[in-house]
Amino acid sequence: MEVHIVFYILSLIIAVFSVMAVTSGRLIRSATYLLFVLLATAGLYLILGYQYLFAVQTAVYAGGIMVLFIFAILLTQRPGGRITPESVKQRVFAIILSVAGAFFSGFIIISNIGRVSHLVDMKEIDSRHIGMTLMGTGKFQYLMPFEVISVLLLACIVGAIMIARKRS
Amino acid sequence: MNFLLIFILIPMLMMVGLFFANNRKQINLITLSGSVLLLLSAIGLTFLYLHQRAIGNTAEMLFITDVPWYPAFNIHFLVGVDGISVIMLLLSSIIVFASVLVSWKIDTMPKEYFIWFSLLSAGAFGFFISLDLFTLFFFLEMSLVPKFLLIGIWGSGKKEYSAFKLALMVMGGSVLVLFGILGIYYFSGAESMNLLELAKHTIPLNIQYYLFVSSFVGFGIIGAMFPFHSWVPDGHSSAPTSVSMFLSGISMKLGAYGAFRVAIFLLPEAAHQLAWIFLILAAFSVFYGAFTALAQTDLKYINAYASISHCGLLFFAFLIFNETAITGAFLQMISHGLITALFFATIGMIYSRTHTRMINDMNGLMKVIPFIGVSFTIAGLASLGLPGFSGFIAEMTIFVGAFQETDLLHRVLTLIAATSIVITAVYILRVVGKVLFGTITNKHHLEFADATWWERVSVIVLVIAIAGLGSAPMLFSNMINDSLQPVLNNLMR
Amino acid sequence: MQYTLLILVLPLLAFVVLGLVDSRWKARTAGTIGTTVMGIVAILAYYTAWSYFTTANPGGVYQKFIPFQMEWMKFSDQLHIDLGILIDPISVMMLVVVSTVSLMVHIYSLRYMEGEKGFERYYAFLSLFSFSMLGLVVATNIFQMYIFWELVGVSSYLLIGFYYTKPEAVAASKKAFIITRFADLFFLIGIFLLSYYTRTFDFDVLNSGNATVFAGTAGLSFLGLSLMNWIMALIFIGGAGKSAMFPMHIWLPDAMEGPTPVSALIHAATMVVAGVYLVARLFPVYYFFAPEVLHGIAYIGIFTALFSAVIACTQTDIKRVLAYSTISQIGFMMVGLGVSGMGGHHGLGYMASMFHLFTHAMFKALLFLGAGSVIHAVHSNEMNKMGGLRKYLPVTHITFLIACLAIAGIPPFSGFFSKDEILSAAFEFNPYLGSLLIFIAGLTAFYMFRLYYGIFWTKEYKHEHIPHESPLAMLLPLIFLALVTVFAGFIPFGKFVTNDGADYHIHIDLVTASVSVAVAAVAIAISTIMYRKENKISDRIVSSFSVFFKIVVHKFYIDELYMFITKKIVFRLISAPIAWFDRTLVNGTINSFATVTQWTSLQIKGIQTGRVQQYAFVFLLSTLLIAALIIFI
Amino acid sequence: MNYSSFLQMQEELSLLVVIVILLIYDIFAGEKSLRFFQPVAIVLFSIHTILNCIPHHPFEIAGGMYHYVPMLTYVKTILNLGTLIIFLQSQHWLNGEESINRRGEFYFLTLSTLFGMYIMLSAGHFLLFIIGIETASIPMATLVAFNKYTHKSAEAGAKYILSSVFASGLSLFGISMIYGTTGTLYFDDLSGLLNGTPIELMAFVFFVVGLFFKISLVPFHLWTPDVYEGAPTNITSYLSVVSKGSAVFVLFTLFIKVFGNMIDQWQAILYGIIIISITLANLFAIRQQNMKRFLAFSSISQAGYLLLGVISGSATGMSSLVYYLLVYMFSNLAIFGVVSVIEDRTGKINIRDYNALYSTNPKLSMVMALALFSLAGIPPFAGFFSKFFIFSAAFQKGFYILVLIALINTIVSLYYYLLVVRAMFFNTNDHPVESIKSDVSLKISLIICTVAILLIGGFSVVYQQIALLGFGI
Amino acid sequence: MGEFFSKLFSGTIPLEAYIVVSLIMFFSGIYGFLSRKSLLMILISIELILNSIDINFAVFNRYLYPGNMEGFFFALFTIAISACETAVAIAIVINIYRNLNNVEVDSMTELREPSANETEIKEVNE
Repeated sequence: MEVHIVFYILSLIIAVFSVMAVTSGRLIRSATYLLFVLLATAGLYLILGYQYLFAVQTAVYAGGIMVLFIFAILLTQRPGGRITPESVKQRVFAIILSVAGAFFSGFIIISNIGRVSHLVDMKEIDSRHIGMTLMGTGKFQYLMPFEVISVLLLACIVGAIMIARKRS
Repeated sequence: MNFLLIFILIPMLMMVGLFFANNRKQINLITLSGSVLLLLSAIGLTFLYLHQRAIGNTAEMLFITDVPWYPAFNIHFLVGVDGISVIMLLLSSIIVFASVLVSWKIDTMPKEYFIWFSLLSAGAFGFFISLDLFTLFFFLEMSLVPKFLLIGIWGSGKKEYSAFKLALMVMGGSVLVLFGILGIYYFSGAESMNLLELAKHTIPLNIQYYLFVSSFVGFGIIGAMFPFHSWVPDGHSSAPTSVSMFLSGISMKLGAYGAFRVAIFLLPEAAHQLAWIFLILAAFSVFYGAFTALAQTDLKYINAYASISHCGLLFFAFLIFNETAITGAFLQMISHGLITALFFATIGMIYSRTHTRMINDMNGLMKVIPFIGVSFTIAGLASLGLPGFSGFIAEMTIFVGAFQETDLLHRVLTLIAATSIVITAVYILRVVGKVLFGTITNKHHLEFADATWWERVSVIVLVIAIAGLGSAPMLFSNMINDSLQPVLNNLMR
Repeated sequence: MQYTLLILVLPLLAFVVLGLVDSRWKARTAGTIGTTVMGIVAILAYYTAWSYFTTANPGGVYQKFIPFQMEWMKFSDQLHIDLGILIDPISVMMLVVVSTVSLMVHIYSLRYMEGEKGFERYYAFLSLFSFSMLGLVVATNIFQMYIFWELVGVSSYLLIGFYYTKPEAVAASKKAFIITRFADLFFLIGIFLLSYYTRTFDFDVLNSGNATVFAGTAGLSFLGLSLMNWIMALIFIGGAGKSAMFPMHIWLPDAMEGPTPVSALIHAATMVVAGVYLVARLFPVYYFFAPEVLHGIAYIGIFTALFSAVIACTQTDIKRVLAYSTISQIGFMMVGLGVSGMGGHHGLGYMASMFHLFTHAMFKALLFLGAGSVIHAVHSNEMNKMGGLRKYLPVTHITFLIACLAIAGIPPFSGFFSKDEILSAAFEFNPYLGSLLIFIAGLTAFYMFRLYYGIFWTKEYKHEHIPHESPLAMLLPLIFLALVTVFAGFIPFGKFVTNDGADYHIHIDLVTASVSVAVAAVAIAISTIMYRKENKISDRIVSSFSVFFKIVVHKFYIDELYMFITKKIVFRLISAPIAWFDRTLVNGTINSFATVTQWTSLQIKGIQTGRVQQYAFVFLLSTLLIAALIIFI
Repeated sequence: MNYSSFLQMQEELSLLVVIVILLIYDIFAGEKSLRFFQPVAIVLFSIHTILNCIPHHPFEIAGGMYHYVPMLTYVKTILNLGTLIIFLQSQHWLNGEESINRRGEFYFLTLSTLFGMYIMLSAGHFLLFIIGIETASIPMATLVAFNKYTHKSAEAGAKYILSSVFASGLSLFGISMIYGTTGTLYFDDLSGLLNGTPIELMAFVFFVVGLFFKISLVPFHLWTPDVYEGAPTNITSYLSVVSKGSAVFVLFTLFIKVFGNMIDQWQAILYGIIIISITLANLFAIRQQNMKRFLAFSSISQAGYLLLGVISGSATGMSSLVYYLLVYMFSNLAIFGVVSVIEDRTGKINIRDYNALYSTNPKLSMVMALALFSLAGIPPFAGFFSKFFIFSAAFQKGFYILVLIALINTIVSLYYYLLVVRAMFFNTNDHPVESIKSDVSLKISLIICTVAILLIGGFSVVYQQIALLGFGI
Repeated sequence: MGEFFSKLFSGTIPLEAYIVVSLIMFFSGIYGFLSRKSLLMILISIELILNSIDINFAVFNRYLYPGNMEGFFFALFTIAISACETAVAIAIVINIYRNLNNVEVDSMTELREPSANETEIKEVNE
């Protein structure tokens, strides 16, 4: 019962702020709405019982990425400056396509998802299990991606620095 | 080491040699010796072939080399010759020799010119000895680039347009041919791309239709059959002399030869069923080319349309499907190849002196350049089918064959095609009369020098070949005839 | 009789040698070689004739010999072209005619053509012509005949166009070649059809009269005429083209642009009678299987004879007059063949035609050579530049007169005998036809004497330098031919040449003969009155028939009609539109592929706006579309 | 926890070693020794290439997350060769004033993307696959923006990263749906579970457009010309050859391995995509004036031809595809080599600037012409063979009309390739490109390409080696 | 009515609800991507897109396939990937800002198909 209420509140937050994030006229507001959406998403993970994901979501997204955004906004925007509004035509086309896309995928998914689902109660996933899964080399264990993504991260850091570095 | 490979190796070696040549003398030496060697090899091959036949070798193809090339697609490097290929090789080597001599003094980038020319000839030689669909197509396509460059760089007039047109249309032809080839290979169910092997398999008739149309039209484009001929006038007229000679002497024959070796030989049932369409086109082509030639004023255009007319006759003969007509078709191939080469050679010689090809700008040239004039006249007379020259033999054989078919369609078409005999005379004599006879009105024309030694040699070789075929046709017709039997058997199955 | 092969080989060799040396030898050497070779050929021909006619009729019927035959080209097992030599009465007769006239012309030309540029070339062409003509007459099969037929055509082309710097000569040579070629097309089609149904080219088989040979054509007809009639008519068209029968006669007068000895050889004595020879050669086939065509030949012959005789009366160029007279005389020969039957007395027409061919060759060659001599003297062809030449050119005058008398049919000159046989044959066939023929014979006498008087009598033309008689080398042939003309009539021709090979005794039909001689005499008399002295009679007559005369002078506007057909119809209405069609439609279609591609390329460039959101839009839209398509379809 | 099993991934490990050595070298070496940085990099990478060109036995590790099949060695070798040639070609550019202090990053980023492609190729799990594909594309954006002070390069980088992220967003959405219906992301398990229900089809389409984006097929190609034009030329060639090649191969393996049950559907999709890709790209290519845009459209159309091998879905198709990739790589890199050297030395990039190139730079234009002919599929150059095989492969499986359309399109493609040839050989120019003296490494790269173009076709051993492995999935 | 509400507030929260939420987020992101003018706004939209996918994975894992943790880890790694993307994208945006002095997406149109008057189209047929 409480779960339901929480879920609905979170859903509402996500839905409303998602839309607001992409319609707001000010960048900083958009970023703030995005933050709300991300945090609400983290809340959903909590409902699902994925505390670890909740933590990561909050830390990486709401913490790391948002900071990046704020920096970028501050770097590129004059304070309080509004961005040029998009043309009506472009908006209309974008709305038509995204609504059509949403209905299309929603229809396909909802009508075909097939399996009736019951949330099986599950004991909290402990960090040990998560750690074992992350560090294992067997099936359903993820050491390999973990190692590989390190290359990605390193490459992105190097690349980002190279691009963002000022002319020496 | 198979004897036939010489025909591909010599041009290749010529290319390599030319690549390292660094002065005019070396270039000429390499090309001349190469082309002489080719000519000698072709003559040698003819004798070897006759010898093999004389000692009773009745194999369909002789001197076969069969090297698996791409086993996954059953592609073999498979070469071999029958009488038809032998004479086509002979023809090609004669024309190559003559062309090399004609372009003896070419002044811009001679090295590149001959490199591309060698590649061009390698393609033709390779085509005529190939027995594998893939190698056949390989060599067919190989000549595309050299043609484009030779016309585009060394040509005259609206050369770029012509080069593009030629390249694209010939590519169009090749594309259809390739489609046909793929179809033949996959639908026959044969585990081979060997022509002889494929001939033993029967493809369902409804599929044959598509494949036949595709491959025949494809080869028809290359062989300049109406209405796919429009690259010919532009291409030939813009090309430098020796390339014009090669184009109409050999390249157009690739189309006809291919149509015979691939479309008709491998798809006999469809060929029978659909022959009438192409027969009409071919007969019309004969008539049409001749009449169009009548209205032209540019020497090369005249000869180009004449070629269309004569090559139309060739396709016409193939589609009659009897031994005599097909023999005639091959005779016409050689004959037309030689005659048109002679024509283009002399036109080139005239052009190099007058710098115009418009017949209205010239007259009375016989007086100042009698050798070239006589050669031109000989080409003309041979072209209009004077007995003693090759054209006569070829046309007569075709028509005798054509008259063997009694139904109305054949009769009417044969009569239409036969009118070209007269029209040919009209346009040839018109040109000869305008260009060579009469009195010279242009003062500059009085200073022309007659043919140089290389021009003379080139012309004489061609004339000897034309007259030789014209006076001793049996030698060649027997060689063709010997080799036709398998095809006819296949055709009549 | 293997040596007969030499008759062909020697001129060919001469041609090749003379053609190759071009102008590196002295003119005289070339002429001597040509003439010597021709002399040898003539001797061989006479020897052949002598030995053939003396030995080859053991049973009273002449046998055929084929001393030489080789397969030259094989079309199929049954159809092959052989090159061979057929010796039978008419071929032997022709050998004699051709070699004699050719030899005379060779000798004559030594001086006549002296100093011309291209003398060697001239002799080379003469040799080529002799070779081709001899090959034609000895042909063993119809295809061999066609081959040489074409070769004589081309040598005629080359010789007419000998003075290639003269536009008229070039035009004339072209015209001659194209018209004969046009006719040859029908000939060729005839040959193809004939050979298809009979499975042979051989004269021997064709002429055997064996109906089984033609069994293939039985019951086949087209437009109401039997197939054999069609075939033989087509073949005849070929002959008509060469022999300048109406309406394909127009090339012959123009052909007079060639050197005069050439006209004598080709366009009077030998090549132009090839058509007659062709019909004679295939006579049994015509007679047995295409009698309608044979009759048609007679009618065409007589029409042509009349038609050209009328024109001949009005021409002023002496060579043209002779040319029309030639056409007319060939018409006579055609009539002879056309009315002939088979064997014995029925075969009279055939025999007469051949006889006339023989005599005509001699006296017409004589006339031309004489005319050449005159032209040599006055350097003009026009009659009004001549007159009163008899004192300057006595030998020419006498020989020319002899020839005129011969052609006019005055006994005892050879023309009388041969023409008379034709007349009687025609009378037997159809009296009206015969009467008309006599009238034409009268016309012939009239215009020939008009010519004769115009050249040698009438008012003297003021020449810049005094004309002088031709050198001996030119006179010898004249004298020789005059002698032949005088005496040839007494040859018992029927003994040698008949269509069944059997002996036929010629007898003069007195009624016909007297009537024709009378007509001729009257005609000569009229001519004498009108043209011997300069007077106004002819002008008056001309002015009273001015319209008709104008039409005739313009040769009934046939040339103009041809010009109209070729220039207006073939060039403007067929050729030019086709060329236009080619450049615009066919070429345009091909180019339009390129244009359409370019155009499309230009039209669609809007897709690539450079705006990344639009890219994403297309991206997503395509994704959804593909998904929808794949799911719902 | 059998960590030593990871040692089997010798290709990736050896590449990592190269990357790490170079990184350390770049960071810690002094100014003097850095002069040898580029030669060292090339030598190290060549050693890596040579060490890893022999196929060995197939294996899988990490519970099937990483697959190795012998065919992968060939594909990776092709990618290695391509990268090596690009390294050789980029020497002069990298030594330029602007880029010399960033060359370490250039090598590091290029090799990282290459590493990403390795992972993508070997992946047996969608997670690894996605990480691989992202590793191949995110650093790529920084490479595209490498000439960061030029407007075009910066703009191209932005366009690339935006499009790429958008595409990967859709792709991930698709994967999430696949997961939703099957419950697994292992390729081996998936193949039996996907049967083409609507949701799976939708997931499939969303997923696969991400790959189409990387291969730049119409209509997912719109970024291609812009990015190709803006990126540094050597990066453009890297994009068009290495990045595209790996994606096509992966597409094929995924289609067969994972979506094998949906063959009818994906063949239908490919059918349409191939036709519009080839046709539209050809239509665009004929009007291009900028050489790099031109090559972009040419490579889109070539991608269409590559998919002919994919659509056949057969072993022949696979070997033809790999062979085509090889030939395409050599031909394209030869062209890009010439284009890059000319752009680098003279700044000229328009086709019009190539007028009369032959008169001043005969060797360069000759190489370029040969490569263009090879791309157009003219014998005796290798492109002819690869085209023939790929057409055969598609024809064999019954795509007759498709093959015919593709064949007809080769005429158009011949036309625009000949346009360049015309510019170089026929046209005249008042200010032709001056005679260029190319550096040794460029020469080597062009010689390698030319020799390959001339010989790969005639000597069938190359194809036979590839075909020997058959499907190789 | 009450029944409906009680259904809404009892039992397990239906899977579809999560899907709907995630779809809304996803397509808002799409809308933002397609329509916003600022590059940073577009990046924000991308974050929405990626985030919605994380939800999908987590929900599917939890509801349908709780046996192992495929979705969980996928979401985890996706977060990492999106962090990378954002980092690089922001670097590039800053670079754009340096070059163009703004971050408007519409100013990025130097690279595009040249218009007809910029290129001269040479017809094949002269």
